Amino acid sequence: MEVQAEGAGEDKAKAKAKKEEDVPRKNGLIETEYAKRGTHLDVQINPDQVVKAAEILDGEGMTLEMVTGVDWLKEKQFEVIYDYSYSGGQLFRVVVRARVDRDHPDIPTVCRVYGGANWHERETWEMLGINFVGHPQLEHFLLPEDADFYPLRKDFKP
Amino acid sequence: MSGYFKDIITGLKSLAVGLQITNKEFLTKPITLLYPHESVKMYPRYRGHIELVKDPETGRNRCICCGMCEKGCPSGCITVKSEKRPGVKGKVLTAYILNFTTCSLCGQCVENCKPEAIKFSNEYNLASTRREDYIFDLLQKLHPEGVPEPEVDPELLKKEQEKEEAAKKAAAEKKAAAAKKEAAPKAPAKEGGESKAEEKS
Amino acid sequence: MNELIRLLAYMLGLAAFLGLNLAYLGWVERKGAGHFQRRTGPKDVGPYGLLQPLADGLKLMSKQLVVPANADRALYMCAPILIMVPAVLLFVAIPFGEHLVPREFNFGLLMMFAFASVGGLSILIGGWGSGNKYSLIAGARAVSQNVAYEIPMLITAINIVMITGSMDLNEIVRQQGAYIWNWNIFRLDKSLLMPISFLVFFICSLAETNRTPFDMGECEGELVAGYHTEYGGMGFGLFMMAEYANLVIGCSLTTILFLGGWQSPIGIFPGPHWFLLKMYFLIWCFVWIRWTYPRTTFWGLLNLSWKYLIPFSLVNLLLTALFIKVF
Amino acid sequence: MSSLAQSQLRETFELNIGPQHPATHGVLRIKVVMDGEYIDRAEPILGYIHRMHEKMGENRTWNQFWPNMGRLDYLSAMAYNHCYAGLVERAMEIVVPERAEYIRVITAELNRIQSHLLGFGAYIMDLGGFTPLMYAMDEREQILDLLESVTGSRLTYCYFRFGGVYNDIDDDFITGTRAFIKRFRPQIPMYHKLVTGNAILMDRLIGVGPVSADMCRKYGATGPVLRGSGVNYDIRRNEPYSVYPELDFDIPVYKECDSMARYMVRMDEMVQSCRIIEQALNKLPEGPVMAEKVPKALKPPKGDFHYAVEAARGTFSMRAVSDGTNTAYRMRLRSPTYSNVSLFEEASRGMLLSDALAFLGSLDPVIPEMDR
Repeated sequence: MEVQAEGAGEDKAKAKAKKEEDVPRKNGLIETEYAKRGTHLDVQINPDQVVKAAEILDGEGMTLEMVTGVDWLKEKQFEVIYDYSYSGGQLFRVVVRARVDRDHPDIPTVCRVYGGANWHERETWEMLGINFVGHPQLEHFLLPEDADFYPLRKDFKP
Repeated sequence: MSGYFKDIITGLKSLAVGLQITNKEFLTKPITLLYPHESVKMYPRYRGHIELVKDPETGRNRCICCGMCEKGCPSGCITVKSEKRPGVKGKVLTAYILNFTTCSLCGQCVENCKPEAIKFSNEYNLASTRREDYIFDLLQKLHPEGVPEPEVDPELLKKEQEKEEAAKKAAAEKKAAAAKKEAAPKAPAKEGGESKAEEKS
Repeated sequence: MNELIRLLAYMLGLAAFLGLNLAYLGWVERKGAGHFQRRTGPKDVGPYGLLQPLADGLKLMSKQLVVPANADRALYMCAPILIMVPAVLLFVAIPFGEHLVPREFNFGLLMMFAFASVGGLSILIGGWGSGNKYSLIAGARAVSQNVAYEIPMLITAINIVMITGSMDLNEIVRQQGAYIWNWNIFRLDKSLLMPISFLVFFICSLAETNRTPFDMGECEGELVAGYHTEYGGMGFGLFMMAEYANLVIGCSLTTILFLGGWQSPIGIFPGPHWFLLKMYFLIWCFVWIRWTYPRTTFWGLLNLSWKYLIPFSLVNLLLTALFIKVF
Repeated sequence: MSSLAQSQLRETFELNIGPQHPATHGVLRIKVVMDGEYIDRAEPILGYIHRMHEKMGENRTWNQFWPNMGRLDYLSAMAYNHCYAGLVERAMEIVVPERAEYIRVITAELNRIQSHLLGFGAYIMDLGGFTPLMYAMDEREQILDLLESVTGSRLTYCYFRFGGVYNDIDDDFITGTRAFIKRFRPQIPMYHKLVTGNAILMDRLIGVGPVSADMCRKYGATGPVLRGSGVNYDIRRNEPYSVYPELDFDIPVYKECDSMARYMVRMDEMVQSCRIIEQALNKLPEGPVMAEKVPKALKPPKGDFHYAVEAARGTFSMRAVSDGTNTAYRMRLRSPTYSNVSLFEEASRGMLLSDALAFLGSLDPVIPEMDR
């Protein structure tokens, strides 16, 4: 699990201090307090490392629980959050985050690794317009077929 | 081959057991509650649509028209209309409109209500083919025979009247003063305008 | 001339009997289903809901007949009629009592099987003519089911023919004695497997009448309503009535072949009342079974036929032949 | 035979199962390409009851989002209430009184039994047996009455609050619950006799719809689907929340991976839920049911929070991204059947139509929860 942890050396206090600020946090790995956040490990990576991260976590026997997209309008970015959990025994939850540019929201798909990501990514694409490159079926899913809007974007006006 | 016969025997046995059970149920009394002929006992906590509470002392509602229910409602189905009446403390509720078509019976309004002026009713027998039938005025529902007039406190009324008169007086004075003030600069301006117009023509 | 009047009287009587049965078997089924399920069943229309069939009939008849756009109009319209024809016709050959037979045929049994096959065909026609994929699947299923179950049913019937040496239904009843041990179901002197033979025949008649657990043609969990998905109003009503008519015929045939028809179990008062009693008991068993079991799959159904019913009926046939030859 | 001739022989047709179909329990639509009675490809199509709960979470205040929790999975609304309460309490660091937690567990477990009962009945009805549904409904009615007497509603509960529950339970509820459990216990062996042991049902369920543990993992399937595949994973045990660690119960696990295993997990879970309720009733402490200091206008700190509970159909988890205001910046709901049904496409390939519907029923989908 060390591969993607480029900024693993970053100590906890520093990371916490960073979080308090409004700037998007740097790539790296933070151990979060489970009782407060509900997760054990919080990993920020580049979009192109997403598949690699998924492969590593798959090798560890973890499950992809959900994929969340967040629209950070102020920072002109989309954040894609992957929630992984371990169903084999001892509880362990990992959050993998990647930020993409809001104007070119391209991020590789993890469908090839986790079949279950298919629907989650499709939904995220539909709601936020994040383009999952290589996804087999980016078609409308929950919304009607002729929907040409992204309802979960912060600048969406019904 | 023995497995073949064993399958048949266990299978037939399981089928017979099933028949036995349904037969037993057939012979017991049905549990149906014949609804239109009998009615269901409602629990006191049952959440029907909300209704205003009648204060047993005054016989009126307890609403203070603060609008907390309106603000807390997730679906915005409550409209509180109120007005100020002479001689009455606080605001007077004139209409409490509940749009029951969008109400989700969550109880936020009841919880938010400080004077406990609203509660859940026990009414469940609501059926209609018209949408308008579900837009209730709870005030009318509370007083179907006519909304009683709010109690007028004579002292307060007197005070208010005095206050009003004083305010009137003050306003009249102010007006007069303003008129005086206005009249003074206005006249020349008007004249000036006219003169300008004249000049232009 | 006398013969003509007799036939006319019988026709009238049969029509009344049939109408009453078709209407009230629905009531029996619903009432039974209700009580099996801790409910009461129909209750409000008339005393004990006895006028419910009338209300149902009125409702069905007052409905508009809608032909779906994709349907083959001619086939769609004729299927419900076609399914009723053999169902009604077959009553002619049934001996209700020793002398209460509308028409005695020498080949009554053969006629029964011949006309019963038409029912399967009309289900296929209805399924095909509806222009609905669910109906089509259901029609195909129903036909293969009918074919698969006719084999063990016929083989079992041949047993009886071998024992009695006749295809006349009245003659078959007459040869079964006046006591319960003389009925075909317990005639172990003719073949040891007779009770099992009865079971095979009973299961086959369940399948032939498209009843749960073998209602592949209807299959409401998978195929919506099977072959009558697209039918409404009286088209559906006819299918419904045909189901009950087939039920009556299937149970009558089982009664005649195995339970001694109009013979009395205790040797006294033989007559139509015994016949009706036995028949209605079997019908009740059908209702009981329907509201107890889940449905089999199509494969389970064919498995049952080919793996269990056909071997058993064949063994039974051989055994009967042996018994007749030896004793 | 040349491949061309083969492809000509192999005639497929499309069949739409749903959105109105008796077997789909609502408005799920499955587009099936059939090859005779065999399924070539089955693609679930969702969205017929999509209501955009996630956007509502962004528009409504934290308190106003409560009623939405009852309308996702209308069969186990209590667990959803529990998750939302837990999420905001985690964010706001509210400590819930113990009595409230016990009441939460009791009501949530009653709700779980209710959900499994309906799941059981509806499943058997899919398979053509009508009567067990009515028996299950009878039992379920008792639970609904019990829950109605405390929560005021029968289905879409909005009972939990941040820091506790809406109102306290009374003695009537406690005695009623005990009486119900006493009455319900002997019913389960009856169900097993009537339904589980039935030769026809066994023929339909055993070996049908195999879902391996690895497939569950890849698709994120949880709940009875995962436990029916031999994985001992239950949020109540693996990620304990509320007062579950203080209660003694077993997690039923079956290794057969087929529809029968999933069905049996649900049946056994009802027994375990009875055990939990009995223990919780015995341990029920006195005290308040609402935390003292809960601010009216909730403003959780910045950051994102995650909370997961075991709903009747699997892991329900929520992720809320808060920006410190009185509404969530992003509310993400992870519904269990969404993931459970997503494996249907892969698992149903080559199945018979009737087997596929038996398999779909064993996943026990609730459509409003999938579509959100």
